[in-house]
Amino acid sequence: MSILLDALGWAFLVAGGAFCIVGAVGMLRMPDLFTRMHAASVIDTLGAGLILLGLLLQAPSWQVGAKLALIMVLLLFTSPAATHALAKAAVARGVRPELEESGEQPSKS
Amino acid sequence: MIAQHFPALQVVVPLMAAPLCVLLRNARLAWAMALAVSWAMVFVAGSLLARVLQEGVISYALGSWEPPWGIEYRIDPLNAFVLVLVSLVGALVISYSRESVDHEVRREQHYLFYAAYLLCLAGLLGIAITGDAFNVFVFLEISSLSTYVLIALGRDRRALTASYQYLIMGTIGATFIVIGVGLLYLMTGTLNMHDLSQRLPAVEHTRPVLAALAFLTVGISLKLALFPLHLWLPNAYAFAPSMVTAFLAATATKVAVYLLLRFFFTVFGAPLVLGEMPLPEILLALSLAAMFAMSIVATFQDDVKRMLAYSSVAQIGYITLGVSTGTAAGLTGTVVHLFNHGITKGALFLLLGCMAMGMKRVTLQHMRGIGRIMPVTTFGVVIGGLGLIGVPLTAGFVSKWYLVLGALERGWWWVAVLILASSLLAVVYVWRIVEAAYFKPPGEQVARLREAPLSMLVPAWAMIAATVYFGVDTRFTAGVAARVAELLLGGFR
Amino acid sequence: MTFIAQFNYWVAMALLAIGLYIVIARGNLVKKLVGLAIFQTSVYLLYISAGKIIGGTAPIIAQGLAVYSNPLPHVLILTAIVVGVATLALGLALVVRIKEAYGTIEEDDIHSQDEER
Amino acid sequence: MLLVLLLASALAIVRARNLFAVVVLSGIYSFIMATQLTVLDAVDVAMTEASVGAGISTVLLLGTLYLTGSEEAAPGHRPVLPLLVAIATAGMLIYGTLGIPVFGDPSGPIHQHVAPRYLQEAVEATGIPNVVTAVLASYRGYDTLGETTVIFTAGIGVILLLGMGRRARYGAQGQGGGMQEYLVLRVIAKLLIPFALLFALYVQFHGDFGPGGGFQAGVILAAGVIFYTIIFGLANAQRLVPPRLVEILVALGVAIYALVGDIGLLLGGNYLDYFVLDRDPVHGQHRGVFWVEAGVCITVAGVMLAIFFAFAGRRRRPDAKS
Repeated sequence: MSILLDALGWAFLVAGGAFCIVGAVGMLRMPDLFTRMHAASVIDTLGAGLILLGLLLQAPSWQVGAKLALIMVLLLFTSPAATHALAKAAVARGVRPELEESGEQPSKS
Repeated sequence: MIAQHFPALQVVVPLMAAPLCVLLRNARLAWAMALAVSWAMVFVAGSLLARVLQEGVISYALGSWEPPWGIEYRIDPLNAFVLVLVSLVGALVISYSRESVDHEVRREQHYLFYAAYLLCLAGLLGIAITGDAFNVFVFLEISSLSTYVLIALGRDRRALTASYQYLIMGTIGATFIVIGVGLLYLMTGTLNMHDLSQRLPAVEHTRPVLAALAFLTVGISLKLALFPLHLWLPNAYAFAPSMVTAFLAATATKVAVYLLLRFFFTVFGAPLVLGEMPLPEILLALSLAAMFAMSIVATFQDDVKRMLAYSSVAQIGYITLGVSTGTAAGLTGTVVHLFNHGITKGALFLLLGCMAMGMKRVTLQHMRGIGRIMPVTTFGVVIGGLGLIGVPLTAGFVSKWYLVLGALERGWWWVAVLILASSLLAVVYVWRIVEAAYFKPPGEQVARLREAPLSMLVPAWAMIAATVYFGVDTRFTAGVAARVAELLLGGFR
Repeated sequence: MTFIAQFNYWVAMALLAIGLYIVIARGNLVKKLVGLAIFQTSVYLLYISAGKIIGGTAPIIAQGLAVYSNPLPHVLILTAIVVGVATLALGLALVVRIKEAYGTIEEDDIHSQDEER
Repeated sequence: MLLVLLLASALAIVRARNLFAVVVLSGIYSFIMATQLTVLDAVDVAMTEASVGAGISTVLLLGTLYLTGSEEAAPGHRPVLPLLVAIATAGMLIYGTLGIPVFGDPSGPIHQHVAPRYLQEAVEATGIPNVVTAVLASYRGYDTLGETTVIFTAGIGVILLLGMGRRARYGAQGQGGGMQEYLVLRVIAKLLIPFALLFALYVQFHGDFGPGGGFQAGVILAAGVIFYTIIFGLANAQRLVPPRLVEILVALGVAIYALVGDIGLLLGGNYLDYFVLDRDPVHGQHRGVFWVEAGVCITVAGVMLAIFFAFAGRRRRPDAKS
């Protein structure tokens, strides 16, 4: 049982790490702010979430586990809100997505 | 019974009074409290000095944790002497300050201003009294941060840049001190200065200890404005509010000198510092450079506050020169000059503050003929100037006498000659003030001035009187200083 | 005394040099303060590295643990961090005032403005 | 590995011209530093570095950039001298560290002389298992009084220099700016702020047993209110926490701390002697540490708020040359 949990935990950790890398690559490769934010949110939610889940499965005591669970809940609230605020601020400053469907030329800003 | 707790009260009372000022939120009450506290501290410092001279070293364990586990206050004649200087100057300056601060600082800021002053006082006293190397850093930062604030309150916008520059250099200096203390801690496992002095000889010649000495020396030199690390000082003194300049000039650099003496002689010990390292030679060269270069720069200044600020850097050269001789007479000169220059320069800046009541900046052009309009103030400046030169019957003469003795004792007759020569440079810049004040016709601006109020003149003249008194009666200053020098050298040379 | 064993100290020193370099070389007042912060944090690393014992744990006494790292550097550095942020706050306040008084936060511009008068 | 990252971010700070990037990088730098400090067993320090270096400092730097502009001018001259000074200083330190005890070696002098006694007797003497808290608040409690005073000094300094948001005018219908119109943010903020305050209390009172204490708690407490200010605007925040109250908090904490020391004096001990605070010395220690930590928390929270209000209350000046 404990071996199974351990293995599952590691699997989550590795998957979380992989998502972090994917997110980081996305941040570098994506063309504009909004798509980059999209990539970054992969790190925030899937990356960090899976890593926390993996750690949770390996937690030595229930107190540590509870704290990890709380951190996860907190992250689920804060990171979308932060992304949201960032996007709003960007729009308010006049940043337009490059991949707009209306077909007009992308504006560099 | 309460006298037993004087070491703690010396620092804690001003420290407590600062938040009270903020809570009271009243300019007059804040000033009254600062006044009462400052004079009470003079009493405390005086009685501590008396007790130390009679009974020897006082040790006070804060929190009742015995050193080196807790923090210890350790008072010997040297720091008791510095405590007296700092608290005395503080008390005189605060007695003087009311009118001057009313004039130079916005009224709704007064209670915070006095709180910052009290913190500065507490910080300086805390550096001087403590026996714990890290505690030095904490109180150094209290005094430094409050100093930056006080300087920035000057009326000219250059006060802001001066304060910023001092903040950068001061923080670098403080961080150097932390590195030095950290290396010492690494090698000995203790932070208590007395304990350090016991444990250092075992590891004296290891590289970390030598590096610690280097870092501490550079860090403290930044604080005491040793040439060429003095760059922050002239602007800071020139643009700070008058009473702040007087207080800082008389105390802040002097406490830093004390710290240098403490680390050199108590922690590392004279044999290592003076005997084996090339430190005295470096110090001698820098001191002489300060005395000449800065005096020459001072003679070319038109802003009188700035002129005296450069003169301060030069005078610090005399103080460190005494250290570099490494003789009892030289060190006596250092300690005496610490005190004498403190009161002389303090008095001069207070008197300039009187003049600054009527003009925006005290420059040589602006003060033409002021001797006829403000006779009492101007005459005080002249006497103070004589003290800077070191004319007999002023305090400056006594300290230079001991410095020359110290130099001759080492056989450095050429240093003695240079001391006298640099005094001639002081004659030049003091003469420029006298010439402008007495031998030029009064300009329009000066004609509108009036003599300063008594509340400012009395404290300022008390300090001028002190420079003359300690120039004649040297039992107190030179007596204590000789004992201190004996103690510091501990039989070396 | 191998290079790797003292790696923490080497990094602390490199950071110290970088911080000091920024403070002295850069003319922008805000950047100077950031450099000052790096300079100070290098000292934190120096102290804390010295307090570490390999195989030790954080100095919170609990049953079943025998080796703790040295708590004293931690206490000292806590104080130092607080002092650092206090200095930073004051420095930034000064920068804001300087910007209001001079209209710039570049050291060279400020100097040239002072020369003019 | 972490150390390499640390170096990399420091170098990136040197290279970056855009001050906004510099600030973000310095936040990253602080987080890496905090992680490294955790690796080195300094959990309390790491927590402080994370909340101060990465949190408060970044907020303050951003606030300053908002007021001063964010582009750095290109340096006009080649920086040879600064490079020399920096290298000379590091060289001096390298010279010094060539002789220091090997990293992590338990036989070094600092692990032999003073510290072992803290580890052995702190729990018995003070009843506090977190030795860092015990040393901080009791053995070297006087240093911490000084530290609190440093914070206090910075607080009144910033108030003196910038004023504390007295210039912030109440907008029309009491709308004090901020991001109130963003529904999502408002809801999230209302949800999270109570937890932030609760967490601060946890850190405050758990400091005896785990990492934490008055300083960290004060920062978190202030962060909660700063968060509120950002979302709901300065005017609303100042209605909640008036500047006068902040000023009182700033002074009150230090006063409480110093007063604990005075009570020790009155009860016949030395200054800051907690043993005399109760008939049972261990209990007395506990009581002393409790009040002292409370004082630290109050002053730190007050000062952080005062500083933030001071920065937020300043308007960007339109006439600034840019």
